[in-house]
Amino acid sequence: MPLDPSGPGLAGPAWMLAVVFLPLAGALLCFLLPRLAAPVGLVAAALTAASTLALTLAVMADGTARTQLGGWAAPLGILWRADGLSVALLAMTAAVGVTVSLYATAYFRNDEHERTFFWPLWLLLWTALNALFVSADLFNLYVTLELLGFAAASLTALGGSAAALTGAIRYLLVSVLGSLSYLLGVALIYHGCGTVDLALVAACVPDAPRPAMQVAAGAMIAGLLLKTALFPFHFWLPPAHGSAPAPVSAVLSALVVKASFYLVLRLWVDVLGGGGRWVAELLGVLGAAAVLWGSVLALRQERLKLLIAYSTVAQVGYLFIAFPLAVAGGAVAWTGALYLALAHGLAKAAMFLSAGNLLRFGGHDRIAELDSAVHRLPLTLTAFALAGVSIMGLPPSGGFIGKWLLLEAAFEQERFGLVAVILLGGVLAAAYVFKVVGHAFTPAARERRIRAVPPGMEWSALLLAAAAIVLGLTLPLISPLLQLGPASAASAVTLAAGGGA
Amino acid sequence: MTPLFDPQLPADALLPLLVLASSLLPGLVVFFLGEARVGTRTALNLGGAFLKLGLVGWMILGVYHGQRYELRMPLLDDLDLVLRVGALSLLFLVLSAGLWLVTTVYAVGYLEQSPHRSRFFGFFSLCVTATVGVAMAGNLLTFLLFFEMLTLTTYPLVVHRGTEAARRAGVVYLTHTVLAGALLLAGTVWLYTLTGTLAFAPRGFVSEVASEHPAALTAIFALLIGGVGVKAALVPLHGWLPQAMVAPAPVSALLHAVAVVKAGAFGVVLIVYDVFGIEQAAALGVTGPLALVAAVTIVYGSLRALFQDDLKRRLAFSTVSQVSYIVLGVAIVGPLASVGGIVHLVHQGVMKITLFFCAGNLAETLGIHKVSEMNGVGRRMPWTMGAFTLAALGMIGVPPIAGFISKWYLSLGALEAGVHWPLYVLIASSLLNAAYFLPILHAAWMREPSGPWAEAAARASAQAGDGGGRPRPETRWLLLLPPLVTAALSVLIGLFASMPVSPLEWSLLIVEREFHYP
Amino acid sequence: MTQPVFWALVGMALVVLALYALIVHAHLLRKVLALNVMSSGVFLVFIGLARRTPGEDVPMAADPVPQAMVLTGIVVAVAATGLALALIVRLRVLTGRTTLGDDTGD
Amino acid sequence: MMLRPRTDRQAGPASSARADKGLPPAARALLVLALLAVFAGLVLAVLSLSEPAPGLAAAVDERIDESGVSHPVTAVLLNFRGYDTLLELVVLVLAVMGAWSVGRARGCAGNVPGPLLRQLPRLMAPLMVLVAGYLLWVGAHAPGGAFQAGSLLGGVGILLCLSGYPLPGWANGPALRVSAVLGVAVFAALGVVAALLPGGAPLDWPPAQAKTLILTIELAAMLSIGVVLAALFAGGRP
Repeated sequence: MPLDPSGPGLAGPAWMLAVVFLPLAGALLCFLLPRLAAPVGLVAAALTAASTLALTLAVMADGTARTQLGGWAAPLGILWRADGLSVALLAMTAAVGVTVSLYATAYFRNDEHERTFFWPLWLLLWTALNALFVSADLFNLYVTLELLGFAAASLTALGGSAAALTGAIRYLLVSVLGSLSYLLGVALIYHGCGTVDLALVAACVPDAPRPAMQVAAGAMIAGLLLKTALFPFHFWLPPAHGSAPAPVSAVLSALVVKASFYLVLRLWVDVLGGGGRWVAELLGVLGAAAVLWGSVLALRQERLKLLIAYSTVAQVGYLFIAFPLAVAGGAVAWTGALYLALAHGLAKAAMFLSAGNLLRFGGHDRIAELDSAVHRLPLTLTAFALAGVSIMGLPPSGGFIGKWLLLEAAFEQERFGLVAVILLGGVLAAAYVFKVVGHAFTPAARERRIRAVPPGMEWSALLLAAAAIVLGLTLPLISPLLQLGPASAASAVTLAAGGGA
Repeated sequence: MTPLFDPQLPADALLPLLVLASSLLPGLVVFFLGEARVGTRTALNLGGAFLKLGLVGWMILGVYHGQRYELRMPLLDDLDLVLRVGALSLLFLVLSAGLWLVTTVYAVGYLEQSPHRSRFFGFFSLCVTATVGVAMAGNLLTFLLFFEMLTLTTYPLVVHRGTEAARRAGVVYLTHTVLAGALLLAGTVWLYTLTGTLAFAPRGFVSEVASEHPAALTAIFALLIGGVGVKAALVPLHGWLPQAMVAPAPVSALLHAVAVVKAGAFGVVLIVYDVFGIEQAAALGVTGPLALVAAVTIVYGSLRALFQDDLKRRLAFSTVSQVSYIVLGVAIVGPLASVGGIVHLVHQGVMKITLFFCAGNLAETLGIHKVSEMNGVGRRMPWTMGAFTLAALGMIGVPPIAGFISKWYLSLGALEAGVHWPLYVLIASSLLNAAYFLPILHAAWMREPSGPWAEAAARASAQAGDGGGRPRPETRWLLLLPPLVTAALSVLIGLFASMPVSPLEWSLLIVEREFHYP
Repeated sequence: MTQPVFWALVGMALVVLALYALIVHAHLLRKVLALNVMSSGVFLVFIGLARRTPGEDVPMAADPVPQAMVLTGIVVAVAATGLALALIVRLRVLTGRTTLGDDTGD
Repeated sequence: MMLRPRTDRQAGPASSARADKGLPPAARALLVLALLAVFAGLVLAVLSLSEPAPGLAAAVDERIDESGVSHPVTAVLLNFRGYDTLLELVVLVLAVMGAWSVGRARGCAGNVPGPLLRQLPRLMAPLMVLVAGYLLWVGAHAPGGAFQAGSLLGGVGILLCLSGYPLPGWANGPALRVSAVLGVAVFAALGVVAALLPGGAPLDWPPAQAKTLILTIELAAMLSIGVVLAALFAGGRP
């Protein structure tokens, strides 16, 4: 990664401190004051989102922000670095985070136990995400990954049902396994390079012992793929995301999965200088398989939350289709994948929140019996449908822009197989979205005993869905943030065989 | 004239946006209105429709004086969303804005008392918004955007009734249109990677790369036509259209005459003229197959129409056939044929909407859905059937009704281009048209009613406030007026085809401006 | 084979053995133990290699940075174990099961 | 390398008896082969590492005088890479929150100790607390520090629990929560204050005050770690 020579302003580092320490402080306060958890948490969420906005503006104005933690320079100390990529994901996290927080105040209003534990755990999850996005240190990233995994697993279990616990345990085991695989890679890199700073490692990798670097890269990326739930490592995701409370599912699908994808991307582009050609091809094949397999399974689900969860499996696949395209010279594919990641974050959160509304209203999420609920909750249905537009990749949504850019790269390289997968994924997405939306237009067969849904829950879902659509109109505004270093075909490291530790 | 119209006004760039907003905003507001707020809803709908028509009229004036309206918004790095109003856009704009107004009036009458009206009118307005967006698209990306929006906003209208048949029709409709959308997207992106631009231009924008990538361009042409061909109901992509007949009559009118099918046909026109350029398309050898598809569609649609007893299904297959006149006109390479095709955009719309209004009136007033139930209905509903007769005769091509003009120019165009077979197709199609319309007219006017107009008549009299044997309109005024207006229109635009702003003259203007005379 | 490399190889062997156990065993306690063994293996690699001959002459027996990192790693592993056991105990209370159930996807 | 075949053979039969019945022998054989391939790759990676080893020992040595402590590991943990340690304390608090969120602790009052356990705490607990204090203090210049000390404190908690020693009521209330987060709170607060000083950075201890600050943090961290470990042993919220 070429270092930005322009002197960073003072604003950036200050706001980086804020985005990591504000949610942390909020989490501790929520834990200490369980009765005030909701108001304290909401304030912390609002402040965190505001500082993220400030950091975003600072980075857009002054370029990459850097901080030396403890005042120690790189090989000895830990660095924070917020560049365009970090800021884009931080901003998406903040947008989803603050909306989910609003939603959660209403969602957990009547459940004291869940409320008192949701807030500290969720704010720690947010802390972990922000810390991960600004960290420029391989080992520190490991700690943030673990923090993230524990917070996510605890939140998954929050509902307390056997299904939730099983999902949480499986998730925790997978998460720890992935982190250990990553840590093994870090150990090898440290002993090959004598540093864990991203920029210094990037400079050292070309001259370091190749087998060690290859195995390290393979172990790190394999561990992260496990956490990103790339096919065939997706088995843990649907049960976990499907059984968690709605705001938690939203956060897990929208943000947590993206964090490990971000790290794969960061390593691939900034540290390893672009991986080997055929490793990228392998990732592309897995991505394509994920798109098709995830979509087909989503279509076959009978429960709404599982449908949405499998949709995540499919959408994660899209992100990896970018790898073969980008390695072959289409840097536009990175922008496309990032755009898809951001749009998916917003849209998928909106979908899970909508599902939460329907579940709250009708007491179940069996798709075949959703008719009475969708009739009574038009705003929720609108949110789901708008989010669906982005997931399908129809214009002018964020999902459309991402798919367009991927398609552009695929056509330029005449990769018609990938073109077909990208398009087919969209068609299948339309099929599973309309499987749900279609219920809005059937006459409601039976009246059920129903619970009112607070307007805040409906509006926050709609807000996120609208954001996913509006994202489609903002590419000129944010594309400077998404310019990743051109992944040159001449790679510094060719990853080792398989990498499937 | 000039003081009225100052081309320097910055507001002119906003006019396309206002045209969109005039249906978008009422549509969004209507969603939030309670079912019972009939007055507010109707005022919003009609206000928006009149406003749109006024704005379009204003732009006719401007375009006639050479003004071009353009609005740009960056969407991708070097690709903008462009709304632009030229002569061709205006033709489609006038059609959709005008017919939207009529259809809104009709729908207000048709849907009295029925449930989910706010939802219906909301999507109705969004649907028209998408259509005018398609009309004003300045590049293929913008076209794609509004074309997909049209898909999404018409789906709720197709399944509006919520019955099992409606649900199935919705599935068929979506399957067709979503797959078509994927093709269109693929073709668009592929084209962009070759040319680096998507801006519509007279005589197209592919000529520079045509020699390098003939095969790719042919494939792109197929993808794009496949994408729009579903909405244009080209055989074999037409399967959704007869199914969609389960929707309420105003929706059918909208699908067939104003929005969906028209957008598809308009898309074909754009792709041939403004993307590829007619000469480039001919040089690639893609117009021949397109003409063939159109011819097959024309004959096939007519043949199928012949055997439908369900009135709306017969009309639907008639649409399949008639819309391909437009495609045929475009695909026969030559200016006169193009005039015939383009003017048929308007002519077919006006005539077909009349037919659907009438069919809706029969169903709504007398419960008639089948051709075999129409014996003697002309005496019971003379005005409705009068309008129906005019439109049907126009479809067959009887002068001086609008349909005759289209067929005349198509035939002339074929002769001008030196090909004869389209002539035979037209003749065959006209005979078939006669074969499936004339029996209806005969039954309606000449036959005795099979029985009393039982149950539906009672309902009509109850709604008329118990007229007690006194003469009363054959059905509600809101249902009767729209077909009368459109029927009169289809005669007038045929009679006065050579007047300054008639559709024909306007098409000639378009062809002069956009068609390259050698 | 030098001593540091030997310990690193032992660590790698532990990692692979633990991976085997993690996949093969259904009982959750065994899975947690497997993960603990695996983390010990990773730590052994990390810390074992820290005793290799440094390039410069320094007065320390071993590079302190990996030691600190492993110390952090140990605490994280303890936390993971504690959390996992709490979840498993709760699952057992609820269902009587100590496996992930019918699916053998893990 | 020498160890591999033997350990594999040991693990195989021993585990197969109780292993998941779902995995057929063929799949298991395939798995073993795949893992052997992975192991071969890992061995290759280790063997490829060259000597002299790159590392940060020299860098630590160079700056240790500014760190406030003389023991290099402690210097790394609480100064050079103090941020890692802060996050690690957060991880511990998080584990407690997670454990508490799923259920209640069994409670220690029900434990009926045997004769040995009844006597052991009286003897051991004060000694362990004393040793913990010593370890904390000695960590500045020799092996030791907050974690080792905290673990001992945690051990005290476990011992007391096992022996059924009744904890006072206040220890289960807010005081427990406060002491669990104390380490993080003190560490983070000082770290933010350090950033607010002119020319400061987050967690940047001025060399003159470094020793005091580190000791303060370690004290709080030791308490938190002890409490957290004991709470994790209890397995749920009180």
